[in-house]
Amino acid sequence: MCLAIPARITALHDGAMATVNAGGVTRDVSVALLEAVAVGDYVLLHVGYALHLISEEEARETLRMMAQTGLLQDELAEMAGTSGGQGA
Amino acid sequence: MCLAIPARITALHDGAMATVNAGGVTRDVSVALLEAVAVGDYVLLHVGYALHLISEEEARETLRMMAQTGLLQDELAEMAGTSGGQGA
Amino acid sequence: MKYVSEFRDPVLARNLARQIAAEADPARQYAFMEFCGGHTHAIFRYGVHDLMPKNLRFVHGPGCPVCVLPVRRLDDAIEVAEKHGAILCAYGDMMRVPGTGRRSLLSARAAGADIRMVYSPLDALALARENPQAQVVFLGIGFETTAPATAMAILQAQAEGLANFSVLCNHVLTPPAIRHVLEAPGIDPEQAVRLDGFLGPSHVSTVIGAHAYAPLVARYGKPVVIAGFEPLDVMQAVLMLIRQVNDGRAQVENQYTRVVTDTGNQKAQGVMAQVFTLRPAFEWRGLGSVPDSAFAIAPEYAAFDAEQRFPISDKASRETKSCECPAILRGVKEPKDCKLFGRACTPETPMGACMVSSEGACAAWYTYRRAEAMGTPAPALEPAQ
Amino acid sequence: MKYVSEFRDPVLARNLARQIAAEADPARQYAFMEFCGGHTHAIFRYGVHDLMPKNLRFVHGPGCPVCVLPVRRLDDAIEVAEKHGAILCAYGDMMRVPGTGRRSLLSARAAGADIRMVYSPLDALALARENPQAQVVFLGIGFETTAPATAMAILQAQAEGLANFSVLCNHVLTPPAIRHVLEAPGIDPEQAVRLDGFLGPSHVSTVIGAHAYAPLVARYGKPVVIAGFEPLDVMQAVLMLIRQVNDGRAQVENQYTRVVTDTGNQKAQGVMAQVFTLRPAFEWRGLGSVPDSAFAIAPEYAAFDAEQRFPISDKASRETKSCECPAILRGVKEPKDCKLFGRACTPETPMGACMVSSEGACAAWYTYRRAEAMGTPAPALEPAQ
Amino acid sequence: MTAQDLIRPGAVIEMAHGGGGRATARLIRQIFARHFANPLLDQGHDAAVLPRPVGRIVMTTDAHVVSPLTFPGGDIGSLSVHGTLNDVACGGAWPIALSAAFIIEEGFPLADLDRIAASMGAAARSAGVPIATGDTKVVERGHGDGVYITTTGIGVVPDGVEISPQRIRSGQAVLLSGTVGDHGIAILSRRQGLEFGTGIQSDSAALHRMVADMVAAVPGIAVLRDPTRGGLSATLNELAEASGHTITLNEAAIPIRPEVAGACEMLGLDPLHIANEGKMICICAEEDAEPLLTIMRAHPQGGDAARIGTVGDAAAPGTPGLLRMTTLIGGMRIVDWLAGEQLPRIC
Amino acid sequence: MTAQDLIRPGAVIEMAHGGGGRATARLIRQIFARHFANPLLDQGHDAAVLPRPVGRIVMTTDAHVVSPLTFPGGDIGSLSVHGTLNDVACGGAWPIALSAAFIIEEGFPLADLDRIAASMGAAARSAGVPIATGDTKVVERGHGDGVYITTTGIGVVPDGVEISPQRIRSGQAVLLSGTVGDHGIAILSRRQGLEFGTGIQSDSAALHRMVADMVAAVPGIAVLRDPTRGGLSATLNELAEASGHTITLNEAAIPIRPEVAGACEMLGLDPLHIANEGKMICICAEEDAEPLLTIMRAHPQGGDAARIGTVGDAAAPGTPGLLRMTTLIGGMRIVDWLAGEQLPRIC
Ligand code: SF4
Ligand code: SF4
Ligand SMILES: [Mg+2]
Ligand SMILES: [Mg+2]
Ligand SMILES: [Mg+2]
Ligand SMILES: [Mg+2]
Ligand SMILES: [Mg+2]
Ligand SMILES: [Mg+2]
Ligand SMILES: [Mg+2]
Ligand SMILES: [Mg+2]
Ligand SMILES: [Mg+2]
Ligand SMILES: [Mg+2]
Repeated sequence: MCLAIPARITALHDGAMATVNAGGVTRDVSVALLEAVAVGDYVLLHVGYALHLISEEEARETLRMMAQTGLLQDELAEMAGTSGGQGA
Repeated sequence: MCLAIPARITALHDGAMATVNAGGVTRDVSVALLEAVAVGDYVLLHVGYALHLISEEEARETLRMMAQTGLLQDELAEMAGTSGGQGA
Repeated sequence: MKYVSEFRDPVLARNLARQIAAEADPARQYAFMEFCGGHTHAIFRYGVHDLMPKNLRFVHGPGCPVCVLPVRRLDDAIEVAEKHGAILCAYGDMMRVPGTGRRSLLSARAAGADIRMVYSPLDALALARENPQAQVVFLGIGFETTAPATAMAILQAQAEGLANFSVLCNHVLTPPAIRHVLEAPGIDPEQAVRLDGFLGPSHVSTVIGAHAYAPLVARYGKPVVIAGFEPLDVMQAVLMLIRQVNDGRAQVENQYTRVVTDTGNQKAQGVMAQVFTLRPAFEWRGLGSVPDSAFAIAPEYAAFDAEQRFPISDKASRETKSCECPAILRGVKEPKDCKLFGRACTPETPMGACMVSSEGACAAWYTYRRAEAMGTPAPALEPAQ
Repeated sequence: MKYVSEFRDPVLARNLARQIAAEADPARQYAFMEFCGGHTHAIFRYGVHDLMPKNLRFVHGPGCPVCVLPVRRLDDAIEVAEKHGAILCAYGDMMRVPGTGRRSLLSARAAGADIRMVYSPLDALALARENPQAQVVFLGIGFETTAPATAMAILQAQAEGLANFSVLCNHVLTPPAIRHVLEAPGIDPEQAVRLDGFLGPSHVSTVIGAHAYAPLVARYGKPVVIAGFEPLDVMQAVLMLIRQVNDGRAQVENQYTRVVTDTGNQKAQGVMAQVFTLRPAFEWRGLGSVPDSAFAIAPEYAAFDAEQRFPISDKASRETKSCECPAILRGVKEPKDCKLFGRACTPETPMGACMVSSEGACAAWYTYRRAEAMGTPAPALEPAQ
Repeated sequence: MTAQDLIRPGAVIEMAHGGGGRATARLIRQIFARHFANPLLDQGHDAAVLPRPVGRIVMTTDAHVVSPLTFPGGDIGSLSVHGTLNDVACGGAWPIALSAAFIIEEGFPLADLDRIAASMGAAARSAGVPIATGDTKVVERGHGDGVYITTTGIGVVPDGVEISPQRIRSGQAVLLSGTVGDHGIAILSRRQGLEFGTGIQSDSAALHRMVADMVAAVPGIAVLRDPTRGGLSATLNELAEASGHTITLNEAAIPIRPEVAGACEMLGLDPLHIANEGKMICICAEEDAEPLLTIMRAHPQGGDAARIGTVGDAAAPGTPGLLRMTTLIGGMRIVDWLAGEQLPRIC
Repeated sequence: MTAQDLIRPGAVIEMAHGGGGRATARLIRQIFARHFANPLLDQGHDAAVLPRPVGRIVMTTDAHVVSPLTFPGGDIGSLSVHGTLNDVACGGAWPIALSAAFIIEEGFPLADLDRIAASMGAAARSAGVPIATGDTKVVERGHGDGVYITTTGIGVVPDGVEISPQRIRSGQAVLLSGTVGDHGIAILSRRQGLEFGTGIQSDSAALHRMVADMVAAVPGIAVLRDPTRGGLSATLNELAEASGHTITLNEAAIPIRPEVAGACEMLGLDPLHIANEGKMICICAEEDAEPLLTIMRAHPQGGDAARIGTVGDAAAPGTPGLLRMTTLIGGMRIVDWLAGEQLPRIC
């Protein structure tokens, strides 16, 4: 029940409405649940409302950690001269 | 606006309604505009109401006159030894 | 079909045709007006013309209620359905008649109005019962034949307490219209139609009786023969008219004795008297304003009067320009005299009511004899026998 | 699509799978409940199972509002549309859910009820504006993610004076449900599910914040890792749970930091507090009556409360007999344990809500892995790399 | 799952039945495939493959939107088979396959659909023509009227047969295979708000066997045409216009059942405007008229066959041919197209 | 009377246009005959006579009930031509004629009908396939949805071509001619209450020329099928069931436009369930895959053609074949039929 997607604000309108672009699809949504929002911001969209801002920095950090996790393991394995974790 | 057809009463119902048969087609109609009506009577039917009784005797008389008119003429012509009226 | 087929018999038709030909005086011109559209229809549908002598002419009268209804009244009906959201019930005859801007009940329905074709006012009552939340308006049109059924429906609605039923009343009366045709008020006497007699209404007369025409005959000295709607009825009545003319008589005669009596249906007359009141005057298409020629709903039944129930607006209703219906309905022009006939105006694209109603003179000419009317060579006529 | 595609990357998935395999202790069994249906869906749709070690099991929790809505509340919605003639607006998710007698909103619509699928409560407001003569009822369902939008719609209706708009409120709350699963009141401890931790809700948490789970973790000693709904999010959160379990820790951790903060969306929380009031208890399908677990509309907004506006009847609502949804929603049974699964009960002929919602455990097993669930040989799995 | 599972009491068409998923597949399998079963349809493709035909191909299509769906003497299922087979036969062809496309309204009872499909399957089997391929769509409530069926037929024309209005010539005879107006009046008698009692049955029937015998005996037949919507008058007016010849009917010779005549009187309709669904007009050389009438009368669908008119002179260049009629009383009139739709009237 | 007279401003379809009288004849002449003009239709019969075909005949039909009637990239007119031509092509056949039956709702603007007919005529001309015969019915307001068009197509299959799911074998390649979901998403983007902005155009297009080249190069193609309603998943599930083989897709290989993916994310839809109207699935021997992809890519409709999967083992006797997919992250799942109709969802 919580399907929500990231979308970029492309225009702000009266009545706390905004136009967003989600993967090439545009739609008018309400931003009335957000304290402040600016064109260019990414928001999480749910049932026609923007629910939260998305933090680019945190996203990058999460991806970095995912990438590192695996790489670290590979590197450790290589260093130890054995094969990596067994794939399921 | 005065399309009306002859129909025979086949049954009488409550509320001054009757079933009629018009050339093999049956329908329920109102006989509320007639003073008295009986099964077997022929009536003139218009917009769902019986409007008048049909007199079998008068109809026969009318047809008799039509038939006679022409015949009479033919006979007269024959008697006179000349041809009848010129057909249009 | 009993009382129908017998009156379409080809042998009797031949007999009557011979007799008419024999009795018609070749030195005279006979012009008879069939007041009723029903007669017009029968004459054309059965080709009665072809069985008549050349010196006899049928003049098609204003006895088609569809044809004489002014555009304004049709516009009102459309307004009631479109603006006031009522379910408007009308006879099939009315559905295609063009109003202002060529809008008809059918085109209003196509555009979303709730318009139903009914076969009887009883059907409209049933709709009112089934749709208690809606206003159901019955478009009452017709002569004395049809008016009693409308009156009965109002009485029935009152008895049942059907508060959502009303009638848009356009019922018109025959004798005042005949009088009007004969008086031709305001018409140049040169232009007025010359008439030698009338085929009197069939079914109107079952209600009002043969005696109803006596004052007209007495006053204007033109014979009236009440005639049935079958082709043999028409032919026999023509013969009776010829005889009156030849004899110099002017009487009310009754060919249609199987249904028409001298006094008519007095119960139906009573119901009309109860529910309706005479309008001081009513606009007829073609005839103009005719005094005492139409019914309104009586004040006692105002609750069932759509004209009272709905605020019907004043509007600029317009007849189609250059439609000659008015002159045709007075009998002074024929459809072929209309520039639009058979060209811009056809039964599919009618410009006037006379081209819609199957009883209208224009529709009859177009549907059954347009080759002649439009001057293309008439198809060669096989011998009638 | 930014913030989506990156989190479905096959290389990162392989990295995470290796790391999980490396860190999972072969001597242990790991049972993690994904509370949210959104996680259930992601796990099945992307085949996350296939990248997990054999000793790790996902337990599918009650976090699908469609699945936990009691049949009675759906029957009420159908009644509002059918008996009270309202335009009922519902999310697409609800349209196929079977109520008593297997009637759904779709079948009620097929039978003539005016039921509209909407994408947002804003669409329901628009319908109310466009149909001033009709009652428009919005079927509000969902967790804290969805409830703020409903609250905003009520405030908007009030601001506009939309007198024909109301909400049938079925919004439910996450932390009380998690507490209930852990306490398993009235459940034989032998039968209660053994859990080693929770994948915490993604989008609920954007509203209520990570701190909301702290009391639960403190009280029951089970780790909670808030996780995004993309497959890599799930995998990373699993890794974080494994580490907590291996370390003997029980903490609230947040994998989904790009959207979830400690305190959530306080404006949304404020709107909910304004428009809603806590129900003392609410019936959850599977869980039974759960205290303080749902919103009703606050008395100040009673004018917009469909439960107040319509006299909703007491009726004998019935769950489908032998549907195991209740046990499945508590995590103590799996779809394959249901006799109806994949036979009488399929997504086309669902017997329970868990087979309708794409987040339901039964639908997920049927749609994405029924070969295994039904005991037919699993298709040979190509290597994941 | 058996058909009984699908067609349980009260079950209706839902949008899902048209969604293209498993519900659609099941609907097709349990209703249409079951009732229409034949080797072509059983191929189960989107397109049916037919054997190589011997002769020219005739193709025709008709959308059937009749209301009510069931009427005395038939239903939309059998009608949709007959209507299209007759158009194939009008090409002088022997029908070899039908296709059937259904547009079904949400909420339509599955039991009714099953009954209609059964009737359609029976009509096709009894005609000996397979329903080779089909399609099913579901539309929302308020966007249909129960079910609409579009059938398309293909057939093979024997060499030497050249049916065409261009072959109409002065002096040819106009034949009609039976009574006029039965179908239209049977339908009207069940129209809401117009119900009247009558024993009239629709004449809905497949005429290709009768036509095959006619064509075999007289390959030179000029025109075959089934006078459906718009009745005899529309069909003959079309032929008069297309051929540029006047056609003259004899009213007294046109077969009509008394009840049909009665209903037309009551409703103010012209029987020549009323639809037929099991009648064939044939225009042929004078000398072929009697032999063809004999063949027609030997078929159950041609028992009342009659010669109803004659092709007259070619119209003046630039003017269309006229349809006219010697009336019962011996007058002459034009028989016009129906103007607008057929509306019962009171005047 | 010219078309301009009929299609005057504000003019709408009335019941009379379907009555079978002169109004019907005029509608057909001024709209359909004008836009579809071709020698077969111009015969003006109820049934069109086609030349004797060389080969087996393929026949297929489809009712088109799309709403809205006009959408980015097409309208119901062009769609009804493409949809049926593609089904003919799916039989490995070259289309030779179409029929078109219209069910039009009272009140439908004549100008819109004219536009749709023009688009349909243009699509047929550009495909080189005549609309040989047709039919027009009018239904009352509230019994339709503007216009429904049922097209039936016939075509001729070259000897040696035997398209059939029964010819599916382990190890064959599954090819797709382009991106998935374009048509369905273009339609959804204009659905009332769901409007969203996108540059997505329907892929509606006729594929028979591409298919003709494919069949000419590889007459042994096992299966051709256009994944329309129900999407890739319905079509491949049908084939898996009919053939009794497991088919395994590779999610990463399935072409999809970013906007289509975005719209599916927003609406909670699976792109494999979304309709396509200009795509072709081809199942062929492994060694034919690359040559066929090259041919497909040479056509404008096949520019994004890709190999998307492989036919696996035959399923155990009595069990139907399964459709499954290696997911983006390397997991495996079943790809199921769409359950019920496609409903946008929020969870
Ligand atoms: S032909 Fe038409 S326009 Fe002319 S008078 Fe008759 S109805 Fe009027
Ligand atoms: S398979 Fe169906 S009946 Fe069984 S538990 Fe799941 S939803 Fe209920
Ligand atoms: Mg046809
Ligand atoms: Mg036909
Ligand atoms: Mg199809
Ligand atoms: Mg309907
Ligand atoms: Mg025909
Ligand atoms: Mg098809
Ligand atoms: Mg198709
Ligand atoms: Mg046709
Ligand atoms: Mg509609
Ligand atoms: Mg196809």
